[in-house]
Amino acid sequence: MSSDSVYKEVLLDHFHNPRNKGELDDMDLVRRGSNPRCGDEIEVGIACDNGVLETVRFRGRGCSICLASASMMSECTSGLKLQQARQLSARLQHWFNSNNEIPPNENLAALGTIRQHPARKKCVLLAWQALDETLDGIEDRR
Amino acid sequence: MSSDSVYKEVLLDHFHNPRNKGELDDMDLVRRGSNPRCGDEIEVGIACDNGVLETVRFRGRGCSICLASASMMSECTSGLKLQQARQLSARLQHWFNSNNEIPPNENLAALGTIRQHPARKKCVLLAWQALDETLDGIEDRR
Amino acid sequence: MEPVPRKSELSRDPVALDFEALRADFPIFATGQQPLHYLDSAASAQKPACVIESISQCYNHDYGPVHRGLYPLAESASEHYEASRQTLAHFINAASPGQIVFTRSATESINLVAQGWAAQHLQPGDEIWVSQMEHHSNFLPWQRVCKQRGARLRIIPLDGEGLIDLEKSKGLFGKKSRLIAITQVSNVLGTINPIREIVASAKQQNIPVLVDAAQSVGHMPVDVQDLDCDFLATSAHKMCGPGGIGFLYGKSERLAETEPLLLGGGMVDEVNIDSSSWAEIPARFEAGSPNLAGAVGFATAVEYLRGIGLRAIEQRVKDLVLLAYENLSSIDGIHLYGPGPGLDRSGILSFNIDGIHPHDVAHIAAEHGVAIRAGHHCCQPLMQHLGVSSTARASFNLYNNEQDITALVAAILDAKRILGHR
Amino acid sequence: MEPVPRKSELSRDPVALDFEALRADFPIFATGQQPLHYLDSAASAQKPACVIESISQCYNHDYGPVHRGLYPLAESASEHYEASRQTLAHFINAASPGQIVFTRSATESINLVAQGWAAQHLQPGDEIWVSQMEHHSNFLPWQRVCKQRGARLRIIPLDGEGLIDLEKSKGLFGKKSRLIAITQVSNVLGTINPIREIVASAKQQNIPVLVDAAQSVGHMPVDVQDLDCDFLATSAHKMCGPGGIGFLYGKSERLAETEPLLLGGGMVDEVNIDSSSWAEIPARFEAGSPNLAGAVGFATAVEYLRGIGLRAIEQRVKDLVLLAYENLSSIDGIHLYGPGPGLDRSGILSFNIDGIHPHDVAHIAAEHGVAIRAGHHCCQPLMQHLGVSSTARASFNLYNNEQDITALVAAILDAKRILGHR
Ligand SMILES: Cc1ncc(COP(=O)(O)O)c(C=O)c1O
Ligand SMILES: Cc1ncc(COP(=O)(O)O)c(C=O)c1O
Repeated sequence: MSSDSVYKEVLLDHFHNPRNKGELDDMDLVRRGSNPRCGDEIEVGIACDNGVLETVRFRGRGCSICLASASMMSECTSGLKLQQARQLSARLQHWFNSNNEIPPNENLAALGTIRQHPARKKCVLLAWQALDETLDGIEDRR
Repeated sequence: MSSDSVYKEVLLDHFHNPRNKGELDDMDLVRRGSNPRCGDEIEVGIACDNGVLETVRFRGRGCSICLASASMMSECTSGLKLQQARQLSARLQHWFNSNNEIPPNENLAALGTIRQHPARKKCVLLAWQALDETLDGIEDRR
Repeated sequence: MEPVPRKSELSRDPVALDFEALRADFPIFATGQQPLHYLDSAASAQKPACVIESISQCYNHDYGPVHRGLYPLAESASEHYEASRQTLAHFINAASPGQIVFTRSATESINLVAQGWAAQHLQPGDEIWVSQMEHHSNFLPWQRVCKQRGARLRIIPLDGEGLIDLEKSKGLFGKKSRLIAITQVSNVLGTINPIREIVASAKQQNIPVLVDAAQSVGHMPVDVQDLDCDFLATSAHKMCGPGGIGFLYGKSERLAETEPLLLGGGMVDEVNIDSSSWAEIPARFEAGSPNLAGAVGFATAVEYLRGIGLRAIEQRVKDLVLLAYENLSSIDGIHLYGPGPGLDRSGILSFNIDGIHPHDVAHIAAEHGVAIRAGHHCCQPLMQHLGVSSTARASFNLYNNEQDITALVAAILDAKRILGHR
Repeated sequence: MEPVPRKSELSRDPVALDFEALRADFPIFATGQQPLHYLDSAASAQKPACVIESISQCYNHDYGPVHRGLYPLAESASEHYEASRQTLAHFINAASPGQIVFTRSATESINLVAQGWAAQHLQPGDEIWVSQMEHHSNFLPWQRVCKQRGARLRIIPLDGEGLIDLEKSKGLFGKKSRLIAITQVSNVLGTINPIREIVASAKQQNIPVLVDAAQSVGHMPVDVQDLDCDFLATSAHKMCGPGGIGFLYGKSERLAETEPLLLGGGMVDEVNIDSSSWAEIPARFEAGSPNLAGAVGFATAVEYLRGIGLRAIEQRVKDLVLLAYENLSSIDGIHLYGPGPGLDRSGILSFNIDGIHPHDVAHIAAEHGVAIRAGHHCCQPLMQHLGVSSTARASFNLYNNEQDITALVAAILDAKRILGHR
């Protein structure tokens, strides 16, 4: 295995021990992201209180990167204000769509190696795009 | 001008001094060959008596090779029996469609250089194909 | 507990030794990124030096516009183009070169038949039959033309091994069936369909058959007169030829019933403001400036394959895929798709591993220098049949060897180590 | 009495000297049959070594299937393919690379718009306008779609010099006009049409404009945002690129209104037995395995041209054609077609000689090593307008020089000597 493998410990840990993965029945709002090309599907649910994301949870199926990214997303955004979560997601997506080397957050740095593999970008972004939709949904409700 | 030019004296003579070129009003039967790709058009008329081609005449427009071939055709076939004219035409066409080096008739040998130029084959054959049609027409009449 | 890759007879077989030498004909294995265990030939094959050189040679020395130019470069361009057509006709034993229509690809060839032939012959209520294993390129064109004409797209089912039940399928075709469009070799399962038998039974009801030969021509002997199919479509790039060129074979009477898909330069006799008349076949179907270097490279590729021998290539690849099948099948938690041991298959092997996403298998394989494909392989209807959204796929060609299989097995074991249940 | 070819300023111009050196970039002039005065670039251009090498390099070192493979060769294949698209977008100043659809040729590009866009938008009684000078590839697709939809194909007339009268033509378009399809440069007359002005007047009535750029892109600066055209079609092989590849440019809103011409692998998101959903643009229009080496060779060609400078190429070719015009116009019994002296024209010059068939002119020229074309140049409607069935045509590109013109004049004089009235 080469040293620039994407399968680094941090990612593998999130894959093997996903944070905030489970049923979404008690969430305020659930949205789904799917990639018809590979059949991957991630549902993200949020519960919020007073403009703060109390809980971010996910479930679904996908490759290790897709699931690790969802787990990292849920971990990084739980407890953030809606506006902060939005910004983090935007910065994460910008990081993947630009040459900017600096990760939006130290806890997300492990996703960096995947930027060299454009075909897997969508795997990383699926959960984040679903998150964006939940945030849109909450705003629409207000 | 290279020595393998197709513009040899025999051909040029037929082009500049075409034999049996003229009006076809008094012919027994007239048929037309045309090449839509270059707009060339040759009409061949025959007059026959007792199974013999008394007169073979042509008119039309075309390149030097088309007109020279028509002139040579008329010269070689005038006076032949219908059956002989048919055979000569078939052999000429076979000569152009095969690797056989031997011309069907010494008087047609000058057409040989054109066999190296497939794009101009049709120029040579136009008059002969029109001749074939007149021969078909005469037989139908019997 | 994990199996060590088994040694096979392969390396002791004299034929196999020849193939090891043939690998040197493919520059990518010497000059590309190393190591390269290229097991994605079903997507696109690598090219031997002779093909690459024939393209350079064409542009360096012989390039001119094809058709009707009167100067030497144009004349030789036309000759080379038509000689390539003849080589291809010969390769599939077409009755005449005029039955070979150059297209950009198998995909274009199939679309030409769908819009140029089927659209002219389908009545509302008619049926077109395709199998459940078709590539999107041999599925979507029929789905569209059926919609356009109010016809029905019908599906020939598969059994558990991914085979077509010949006897059952015969009963499917009936009075309303206007065409059967079927692949000769599945690009996912490796299944080799009994085209000859399908055509024979279709003939009894006068149903024309189109064969998608994207995975068969160049991989096994294919004889269109023996198959007796009406149309056959293929691409050069899957048989060691260049990209951007393929052909459609058609029986003369079928081509005569076909309208051109593309209109433009070179395919008409007379053009008037109100109407136009098509040129003779096959020019009628080749609108636009012909792809000379593509045709020349394509012909060079099939000459190369013929030089080795199609039977030898087929046998070599079968040996490889059998060895791969044996090695992979003893991996814990693996699912292999398609014909099982003892059944005929071509050099394509799809699989999944419990709990590991095919994208991860392929990505970890890539980190081992093993190039395999993961995805639906443009066969979503087949994926639905298999009950998965994607598979991993290893596909073999004449330049592969036993080391490629060893590396593949090692990569899969590593994927299990990294991503398997802990 | 026959004129001696006139010396021009050409050889003393420092720019011209650079061009003389550029000739060495084209291997055919060193290694092909000699002498070669190649004056048939309007049919297809010769290729510089860098283009030929980029194709070899692609197959030798970098070849893999484009799109979604997860191993390095496949990733770099996708990158090279998309980078080529970007280069081409940049070359014509498209707003985004997604507006460039790879096709096999200008002909396919135009057919895609005819069947994919026009067929969806034409109602019975509607009109499509083309000019009298269109190539069959920009004529027949419109003739067919008009027939299919009960629409009318209308012709923009030409004046005696082969020009479109802009003021008059504005009055032609009306409420029923759904599209104007027009060439930027005539492949027979060399006329350069005022596309910008035509689009501007069409815009006032919301009529989309398709530009046939087969003879313009790569020969002069072309900026689609400046032209403001809706669609633009071109082929690589006319601009020193490889055969078998071209592109369609379309404004994003127009492409969104367009149905794909070819269906198959790579252009769908979801495929079900009953229906399917298209992938995003431009993938939607690129069914089948992409032609990687074609795209790479195309991009290399435009980088080569950009390196020289499009204005410089345009000027050089204009100087050559002007010199040719001057030299030819003093030949007794010659008729030159297209814009006269002082009017703008591109590097294409058609002519006829009294009493000598163009086939003979071209054939005798060939015997002098001069490659010119004779025929209708896929422009029968224009031939009807000119009242001839064919013309001879000399066309120039950046690698031509004064000697080519000298040789052409000598060949014409020889044709007159051989075939002229005695
Ligand atoms: C003006 C014009 N339009 C369209 C075409 C068609 O280009 P292609 O044959 O490369 O499709 C050509 C050349 O043949 C042309 O000169
Ligand atoms: C079975 C099958 N049919 C058709 C195709 C389409 O071939 P192409 O993409 O070269 O047009 C492919 C490959 O992509 C294939 O595997």
